[in-house]
Amino acid sequence: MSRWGMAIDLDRCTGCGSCMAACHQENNLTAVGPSEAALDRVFHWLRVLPEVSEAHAEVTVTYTPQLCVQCDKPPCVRVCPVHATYLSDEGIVAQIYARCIGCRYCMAACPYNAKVFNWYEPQWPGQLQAKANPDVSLRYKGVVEKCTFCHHRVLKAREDAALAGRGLRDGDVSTACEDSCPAKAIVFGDLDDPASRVSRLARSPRASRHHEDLGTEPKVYHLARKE
Amino acid sequence: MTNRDASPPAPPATRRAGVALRSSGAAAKGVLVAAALVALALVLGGAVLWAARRPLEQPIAFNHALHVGQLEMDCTDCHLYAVNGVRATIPNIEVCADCHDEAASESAEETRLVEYVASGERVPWRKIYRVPEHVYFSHRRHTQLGGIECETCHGAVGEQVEPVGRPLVRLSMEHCMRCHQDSGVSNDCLLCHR
Amino acid sequence: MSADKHEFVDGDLLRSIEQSGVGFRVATTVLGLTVLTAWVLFSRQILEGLGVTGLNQPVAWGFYIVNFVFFIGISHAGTLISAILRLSQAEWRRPITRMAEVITVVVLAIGAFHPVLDLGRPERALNIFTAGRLQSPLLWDVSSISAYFMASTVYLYIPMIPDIAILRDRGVRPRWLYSFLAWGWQGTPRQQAVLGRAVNIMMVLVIPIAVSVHTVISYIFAMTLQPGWHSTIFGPYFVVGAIFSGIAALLMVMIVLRRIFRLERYLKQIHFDYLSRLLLIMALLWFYFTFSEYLTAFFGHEPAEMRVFYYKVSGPYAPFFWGMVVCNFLVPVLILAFRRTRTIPGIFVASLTVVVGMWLERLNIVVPSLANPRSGLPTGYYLPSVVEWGMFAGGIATFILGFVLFARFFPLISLWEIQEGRELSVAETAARLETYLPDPPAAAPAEEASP
Amino acid sequence: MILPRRDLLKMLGVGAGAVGLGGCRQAWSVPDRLVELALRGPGLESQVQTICGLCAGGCGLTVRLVDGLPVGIRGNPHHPLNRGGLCPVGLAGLEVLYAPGRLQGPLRRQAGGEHGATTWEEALDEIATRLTALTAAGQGDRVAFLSGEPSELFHDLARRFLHGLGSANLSRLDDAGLAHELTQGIARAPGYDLGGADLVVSFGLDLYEDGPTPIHATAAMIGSRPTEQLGALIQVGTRVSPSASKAEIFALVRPGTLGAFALGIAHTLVREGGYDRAFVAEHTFGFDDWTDEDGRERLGFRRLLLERYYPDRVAALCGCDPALIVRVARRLAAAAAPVAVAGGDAVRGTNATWTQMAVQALNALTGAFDRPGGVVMPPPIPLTPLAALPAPPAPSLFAAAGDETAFGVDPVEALAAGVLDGTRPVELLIVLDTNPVFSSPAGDRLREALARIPTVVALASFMDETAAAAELVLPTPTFLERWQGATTPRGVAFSTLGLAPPVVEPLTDARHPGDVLLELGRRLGGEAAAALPWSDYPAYLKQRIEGLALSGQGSVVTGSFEESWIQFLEERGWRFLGRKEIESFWRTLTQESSWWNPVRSRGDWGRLFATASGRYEFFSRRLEARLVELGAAGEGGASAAEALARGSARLGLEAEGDEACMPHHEPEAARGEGELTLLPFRPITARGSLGVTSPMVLEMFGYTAFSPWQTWAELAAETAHELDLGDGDEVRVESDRGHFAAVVRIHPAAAAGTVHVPLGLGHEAPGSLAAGIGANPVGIMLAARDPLSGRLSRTATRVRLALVKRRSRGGPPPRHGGSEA
Repeated sequence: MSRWGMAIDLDRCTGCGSCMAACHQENNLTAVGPSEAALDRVFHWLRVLPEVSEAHAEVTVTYTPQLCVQCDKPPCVRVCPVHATYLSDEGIVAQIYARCIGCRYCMAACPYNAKVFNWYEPQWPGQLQAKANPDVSLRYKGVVEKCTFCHHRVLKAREDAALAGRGLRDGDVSTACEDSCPAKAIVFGDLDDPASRVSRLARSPRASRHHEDLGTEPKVYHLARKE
Repeated sequence: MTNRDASPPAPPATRRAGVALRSSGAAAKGVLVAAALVALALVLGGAVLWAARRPLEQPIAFNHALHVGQLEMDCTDCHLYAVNGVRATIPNIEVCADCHDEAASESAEETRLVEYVASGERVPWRKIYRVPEHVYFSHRRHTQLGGIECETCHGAVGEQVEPVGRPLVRLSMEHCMRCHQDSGVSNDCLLCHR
Repeated sequence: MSADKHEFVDGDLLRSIEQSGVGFRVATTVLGLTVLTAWVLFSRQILEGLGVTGLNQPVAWGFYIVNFVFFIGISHAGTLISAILRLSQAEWRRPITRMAEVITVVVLAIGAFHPVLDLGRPERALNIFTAGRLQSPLLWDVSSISAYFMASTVYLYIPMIPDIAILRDRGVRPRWLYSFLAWGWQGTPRQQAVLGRAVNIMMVLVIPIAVSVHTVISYIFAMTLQPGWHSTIFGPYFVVGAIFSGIAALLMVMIVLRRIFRLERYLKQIHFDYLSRLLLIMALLWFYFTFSEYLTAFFGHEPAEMRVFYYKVSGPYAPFFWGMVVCNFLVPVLILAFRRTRTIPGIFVASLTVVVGMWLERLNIVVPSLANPRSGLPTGYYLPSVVEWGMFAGGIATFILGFVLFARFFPLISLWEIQEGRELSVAETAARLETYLPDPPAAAPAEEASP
Repeated sequence: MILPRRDLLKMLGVGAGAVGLGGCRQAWSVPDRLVELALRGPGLESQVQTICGLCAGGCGLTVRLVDGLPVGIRGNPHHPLNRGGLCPVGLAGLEVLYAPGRLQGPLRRQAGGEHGATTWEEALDEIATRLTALTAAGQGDRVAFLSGEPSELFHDLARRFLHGLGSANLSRLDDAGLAHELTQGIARAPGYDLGGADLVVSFGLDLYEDGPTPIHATAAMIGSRPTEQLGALIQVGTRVSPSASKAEIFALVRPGTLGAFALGIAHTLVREGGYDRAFVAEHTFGFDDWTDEDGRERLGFRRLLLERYYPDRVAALCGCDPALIVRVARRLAAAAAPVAVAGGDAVRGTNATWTQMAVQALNALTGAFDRPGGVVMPPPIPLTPLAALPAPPAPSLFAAAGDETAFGVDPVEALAAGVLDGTRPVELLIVLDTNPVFSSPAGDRLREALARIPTVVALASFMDETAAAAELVLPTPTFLERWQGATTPRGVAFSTLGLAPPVVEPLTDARHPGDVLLELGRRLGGEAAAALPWSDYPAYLKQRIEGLALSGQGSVVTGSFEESWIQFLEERGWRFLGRKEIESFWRTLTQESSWWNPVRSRGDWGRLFATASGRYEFFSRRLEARLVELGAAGEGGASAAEALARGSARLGLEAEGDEACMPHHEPEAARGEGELTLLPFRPITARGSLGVTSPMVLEMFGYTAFSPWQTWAELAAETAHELDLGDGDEVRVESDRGHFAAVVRIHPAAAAGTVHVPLGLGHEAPGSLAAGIGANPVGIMLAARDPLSGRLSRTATRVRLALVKRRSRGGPPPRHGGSEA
């Protein structure tokens, strides 16, 4: 059994937004349009956020890709009234759209704001639906959705590995954001495998997790030079 | 609107029985109307459900029993990707043409098939077995890796003389989960839900 | 008990039932249309999605949850107060318990429906029962609210049986309704004994349930890690707030109904005096809780916590925050602390501001915490849409409509309890008072010595 | 997979029309066969390699197909340019393919001025008839072609097409490399070996978002290196872009002073001896004072630097700390393989050429030429050469003519002016995949000119502003539907060739522009037909590739990047025995889609420095000659020195004498009234012209500023304070020419006195999602040009801000949480 995790090297990240776009395309996210965007209803499972810090009279801006950190102790799962969000065997905080009643309690409880809600029926202008990734379901109005760590890719990779008569190896599974990152800042893999790239990075002294103090035990590590 | 009786009210004790009788009649009427409405709803709902379960009609009356039984073909001879692919695929003219580039029998159905093949038009087969949109189902995982026979989920399609118009086995989540449980496979939601 | 006597004494209480007039028709039409509009808006929301509200990505909860907490809070007026008064055998309770209980039942039904309004997929609401997760505070809420609704409905209904029997016996229409609801009440001593016991059991039962309801509602917020929500005093804070707003609502209802139905004979100055003192106490208590809540947040000075704090105290929510303080504390305390202003109009004003203030308090709790996410997202904003306002109006209209309909079919003041009070209480209270009073000095040791 | 969802959506979509994107719903118009496949196909997956055609970057793509319909795009991990990375616009490729509002078929302007449907036959007939008439009348030079297609392969074809007609009027609307021409004598911009550099000093170029190949830059400097050896970046600029925020040192300077900053660095290098003496001595000209052919003492670059560009003066010019200049210079001197690059603001101003010369001078001082991690010339692609065609008699419309500029003209301005003045009438104009009406500050005049040109043919995928002004609008396939032949992008240190067949058949009635030209040639017959003997565009490509196959140079990109490199090295051993057989080479190449050649023969100075002296010229003799020519015009007999001074004056230069021929600080001209300088920038979401037809790209357009679907105006906190503006306020940005609306975003580290506005939005032409979204800052820019290259400046306009609406409670939220407190 694997325990999926991710390491994002902020010293590499240029904030180019490729991960955002790749996630959007891979996971069949839809655009909400200008009027909805003005109402703050933009959909991103992964977003690149600027972070401004003013230290020693010098202003620095860093860009951090933020996605669901797939907590080992997820606050969202704790509050879900219907088992629509739960922690899977492999440590992925999943959202089961077919069961979700849309109460948005998980959104209110998530300190990472990792979940988004379908305020309306998702729109596919023109023929855009033709490009939908057939591995990922299309959501509908009234349910909460979130990053799945590209779980569909895990399933496929595991099948491929099994057909080749072996287990999963480090690097067999990659997420869409990882694939598209030109800076190779994102590494996805099995945290339970001490030799995997991601667990090596997670042990790096540069590694930290967002809001570690909240005890949510995230599985997304951000690496940055400590100053 | 209630009209108060013009006469001063009689002592309650004397009126009690009569009032009770009349009012119970009124109550009964209400119950009757409600029951009628419920019955109507049930009938309508039933009709809708029945209509939804009507078998699908296939463009050609394909005889599975003939192919599988008499001709001793395997499912995968036509459903090419049932073992190696994620989707089993319903064979179409490219596959059919291997044998039916010209009619081998007098059958009217075969003639129609040959027409399709000749014209290059695809046969508009109706898909019978489908999992909901939010489910990831991989054939190769179940057939090749899991060693499950086609009949387990599809029923004895190979014995059907008539075209299959409705699923022989009802594929429900419970069906999947029971099998997973029996064979010791995880029932983790993410294994199927996508 | 004999029914004839009521004819003379409290016949005026039945006037609204037996002779409903134009007022009733106009009121039901106007209110009905408002409620209908709300339903139309709701169906639009169902068809189009929750996008018709003003909710958005960080502020995922808004008016529906605010109003949910608010209405459920108001519901504490009734059953809880009535139960406490009954339990403490406060004799002045008799004309007000019924009204209090009706508030509870009506408002609770409205409040309990609000989470359904808030659902993205209301048709799946039953998943809560088929696939419920007991660990979720939302499910605790569902259980305690439904228990509370059951208990308060029963608690409203049981003491109403003798009154319904009176209506039945007077032949008021629709007769089937009264004869059905009267449940064969004849007023036999055995029936009276059973009724008495049932009321006693219910009132003891209702108090913990009522307390649990608002505690659990506060848990919805307090169980998350959100700044401004994650607080240990939220349970009692919410309960105090609920009783506070409940009393205010009860006072308003009493004053309004007194005016409309000419109940001056029943609702006397003393009732308002006592209840308004209670309101004053609750205002002080509320302030104490609020002060503790914000002081601890301020002293802890945790950045995320402070962001929410400043958002309320000096940021975009300052008008609402300070409005809340004025409405919940300054105005009621200033009005109610002085006898000169503690008049019925004064009390009405104080109650009204408290109800508004408590609504603002709910708004202050729900929105600012969500609008200031920890994650580095920009500060959110929330502007309720027409649909949400419409549903709010619909909720209030449903409340009034509930009262109008109740008043149309049932007596607003418990006839038999008044009667019972007249017949028995004077003597009984005198006897009871005897037991409270300190014994004369000589007798005291003897009393203690003789168990 | 698709039908049930669609039905579901239809069923559930009751009343959803009011939602955001309402109004852009369209009928399903993917060809029936494809729909049929998508609905009932076996669901078979495949992957093909191709090249991204949304900008000139030429990234490799892997497209995932289900039953032949594209459902996914990712970067090709084997491609040497992007190595698996891909920018947001590239990732939106499928949204561009399936975008609503694509042109469905040829359109022709009707009597009423509206466009109505026509057929390819009629349209081509009409063009052919006009062209025949023109050539018959000997007016072939009245045909002009504006091309946005970056490929050299296509460019060669287009040139032959025009030459066949007797016209030389072909322009590609990309930046000129004039600075390289003046100092190195080369017409083509050299490559920068970012992968080998240990320090990149970037002047104005947002390396990771803008420039010709941002994804390649990211991959080369970060993606392909271990974390300990990431390429360091020093950014000198006017805006803290995401790229700039990655910089080790960020120097914030006043707009238009980037060249001065470079010279300040050069001064410190020279004074402290931190420059490469050997290189300067061996390969440069004009560093020390020198004596010319007439025996005159001339000013050397060293003296110029030491006398005029001491840090205090430069710091005063740039508005920065003198210590910063020294710090950057010392960091540069300490680096083993540094390289300096210029772009963005630095190359958009009226002093762009000198700024580029100043930056290039840093490369000369550090000896960055022809060394790993420096400035190199990528090897040429050995394509089959085409038989020469006689050049037409009339010079190109896009070549410098008058005396206003020293060397070049702005193509759009030249076209517009020529038509409007009647000096160079154009009878037929072809505009391909470019939208100058929108993107050029002279767009207004061009629109006017287009109205006067009898036949304007726009080849475009979407109805854009230029197409809207055209008489004939012919749809082009998007990059996934067409044959592509992409040649080495500008600034890349190795050569690449991307060659890919269409991934899907065109979803609309579109034709490849190459095929259109070939078809026109056939219809014209005669010389034109002889110039274009190919049956179709792939046949042309195949013939050009033959030379590549026979050369045995380079390698087709297969396997992993590293494997490919090893394979390449192995192949070098038997290059003469290598793939000589065109068929198999063609097959492999079209399958793998990419070829590359990373081998650089070092020491080939002639390719780097093609000047008369064969050296890098700090003092540009060519510029001197032209200035003298300008100065001497009409006044023969003046001395060379006088002529030089007069020439400089004529161009309005501040520099006098020899300084004018060397990199120096020439103040940026400001145009119009206003308290702020309008500076456009190109966020990564605005790459290419088609990106904004994708809903996703628009949705994440301003993701760094929380401004989706919106044009924002970036202000420094102090500037905003002075103007009494707050974050989220709606303002009107006004110049003397026009105005547009934007939302204020306060950037904590922006330069005071400037307003930065993103390019890319503000389309007016209906027909795509981009219409009516945001504003186009180019539209209010005032004309000012670089006196050397003639290009229109985009940084010279002064603007005023007027408050339109305060951010209300319900308005857009402030950007940073605590700011409310």
